[in-house]
Amino acid sequence: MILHILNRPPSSSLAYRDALAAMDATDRLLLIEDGVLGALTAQIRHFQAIEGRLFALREDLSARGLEGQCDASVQVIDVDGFVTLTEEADKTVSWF
Amino acid sequence: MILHILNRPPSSSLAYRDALAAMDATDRLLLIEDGVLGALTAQIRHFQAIEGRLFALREDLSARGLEGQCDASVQVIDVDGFVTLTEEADKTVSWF
Amino acid sequence: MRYGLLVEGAPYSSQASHSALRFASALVARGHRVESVFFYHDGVYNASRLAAPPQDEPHLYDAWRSLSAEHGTQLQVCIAAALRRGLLDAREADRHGKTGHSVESPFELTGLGQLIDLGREVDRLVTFAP
Amino acid sequence: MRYGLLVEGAPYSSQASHSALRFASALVARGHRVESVFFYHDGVYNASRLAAPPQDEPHLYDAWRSLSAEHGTQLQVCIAAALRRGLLDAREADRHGKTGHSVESPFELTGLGQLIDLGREVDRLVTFAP
Amino acid sequence: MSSTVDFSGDLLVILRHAPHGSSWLREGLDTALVAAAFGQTVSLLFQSDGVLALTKGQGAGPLGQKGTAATLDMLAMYDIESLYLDPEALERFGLGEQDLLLPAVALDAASLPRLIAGHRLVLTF
Amino acid sequence: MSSTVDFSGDLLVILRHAPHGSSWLREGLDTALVAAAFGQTVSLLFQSDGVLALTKGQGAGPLGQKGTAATLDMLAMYDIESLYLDPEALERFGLGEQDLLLPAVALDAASLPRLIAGHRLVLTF
Repeated sequence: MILHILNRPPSSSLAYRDALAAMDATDRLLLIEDGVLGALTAQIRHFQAIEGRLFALREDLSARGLEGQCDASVQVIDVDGFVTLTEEADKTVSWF
Repeated sequence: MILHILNRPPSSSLAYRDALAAMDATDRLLLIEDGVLGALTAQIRHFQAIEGRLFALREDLSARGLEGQCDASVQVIDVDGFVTLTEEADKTVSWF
Repeated sequence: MRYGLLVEGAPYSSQASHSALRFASALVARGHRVESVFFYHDGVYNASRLAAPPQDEPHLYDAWRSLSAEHGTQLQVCIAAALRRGLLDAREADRHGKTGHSVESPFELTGLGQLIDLGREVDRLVTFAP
Repeated sequence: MRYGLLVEGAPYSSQASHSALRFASALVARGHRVESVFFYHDGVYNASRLAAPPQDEPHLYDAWRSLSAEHGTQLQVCIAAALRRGLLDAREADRHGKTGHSVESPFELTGLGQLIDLGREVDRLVTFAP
Repeated sequence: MSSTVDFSGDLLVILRHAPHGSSWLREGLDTALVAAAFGQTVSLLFQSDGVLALTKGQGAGPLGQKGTAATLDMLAMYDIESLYLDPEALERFGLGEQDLLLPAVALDAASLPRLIAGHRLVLTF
Repeated sequence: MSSTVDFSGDLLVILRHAPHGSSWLREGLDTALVAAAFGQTVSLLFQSDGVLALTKGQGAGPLGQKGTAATLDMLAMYDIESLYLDPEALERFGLGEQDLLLPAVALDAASLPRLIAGHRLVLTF
């Protein structure tokens, strides 16, 4: 399993498209920084191909006041969860 | 007439969408830097709403080897033409 | 006409500085006056006197200085954006207890108010962003 | 595990430095070792000893130094990316005829080869981009 | 948007970036505040990801990064009262007026070019 | 893409940015060259706007900016011979193989994740 990390939102950048194309059926995607905008229910359609394997960093959601708008299908994790994801992954790939 | 300046390509950034939304029927759009990728025939559909008012900077096309791929509907100008566009415009607005 | 430029991209990282310099020389060649270049956001990094680019690449710092020397263009650097990024003139270095400085004349640290004044004074203000 | 971080965003301009620092402290809290942070692209601006951020904002330069002092993390700065951007240690300043320098220990100017070595040595290399 | 609204002013600052991820939003707001302090009439347009600057419940970042929500409170003090937003951007994030810290006028498609035309200087952040 | 192709290596550098507009492409290529000089087996993937790094006819910028086309010539000297590209990105710009300076293997959708899985380290630029 590879952990992909995306810090750009699909509302303004198409970087998510390249990240998704690079993922296989077991890889995971973590949304951080402005990337968490993609975790909102109104944006989640961009990530439907990887449902169940999409994560978002809680502190980046909450700094933006968006924790309540985060889609239920997204696994919201804190920074320790971020560490765990990197432990469990063979490697990480960052998209920006 | 207002001159809008865009330096991001529609192939990776959605900034062009905001620029187009800001333009009225007489405004012009100049593509510079990586923005000139939008002037290619294969990309020109993103700008069909402003046909005849779309410009691209020649030296940015040619540094990228793309002058031959530029769509015929785009007015290719050199840097003096850029100056002229700013003279003719009431003001400029940059999108990135 | 009187022009002002707003440069927001770091040198070498983005093409913004190159584009602004190129546009500035076309302006003066056409008889326009470039009153000032205002550096904001990562554009403030253009003001570092310590830049040492490879010899086969454009020396952007020197190019800004030439523009200023030959055409009287002011080179104004937003002080708030500059300080947090490590761009300090001798006075600010002293004020912040740092030995050494990274900004000197013809670049000058100045407030955002100068950008507002510039926008009011010139006929055209053109932004070059990263 | 042994981790390396690659930081490519300028401090304050993007969140990359904040995210990397935050992740680094979570790593060490969990007992991992952060061998090195490699600064590339605009990340090299993190190494400026002259940074003077407002007092009510995180002092990123000091935070990097603390990471290094407390956990032995190396702070490696790509020399090619640094020189053109005005990040010089005393030796490079001398070599380029500049008075004053902007980089000093624990930050060290080093070649890209160190990034390759880091990638080879550590169990995980995580990139924080702007 | 009624055509009787006055879209004129000295400076229009267009905010297109979200809080926290970059310094664009902060630098745009600072520009607006300084312009107002210099006696300019300033309007703000929240466009694209910039509409998120207006959401309730924003806080500091994990290292204590301040964010920009507090700066919004200062707009009224500086007499910056012409706040506009792109309703499409708001809808893109599933947000409505009830989610916003401050009221901003939703611009229809025809009004945005008029807003830009009505200001002497337009800066995008 | 035949499944017999060997997708393994030490380092995969993914190039996603166009020449001239930013330093990303140059910095990615420099990383690849240095890794190769250090004895690593290096593969390159040209993705998104990065496919434009491969187009013929590139030149210097108006201030004499070098661009990256000359660096491509050095790849073979450094034994970097595993070049891949995203065919969708190429098509997006209306480009074909005949427009390219160097041959690169067009990856199908299933092969891209395999390419990434096959390299110990993956860096994106």
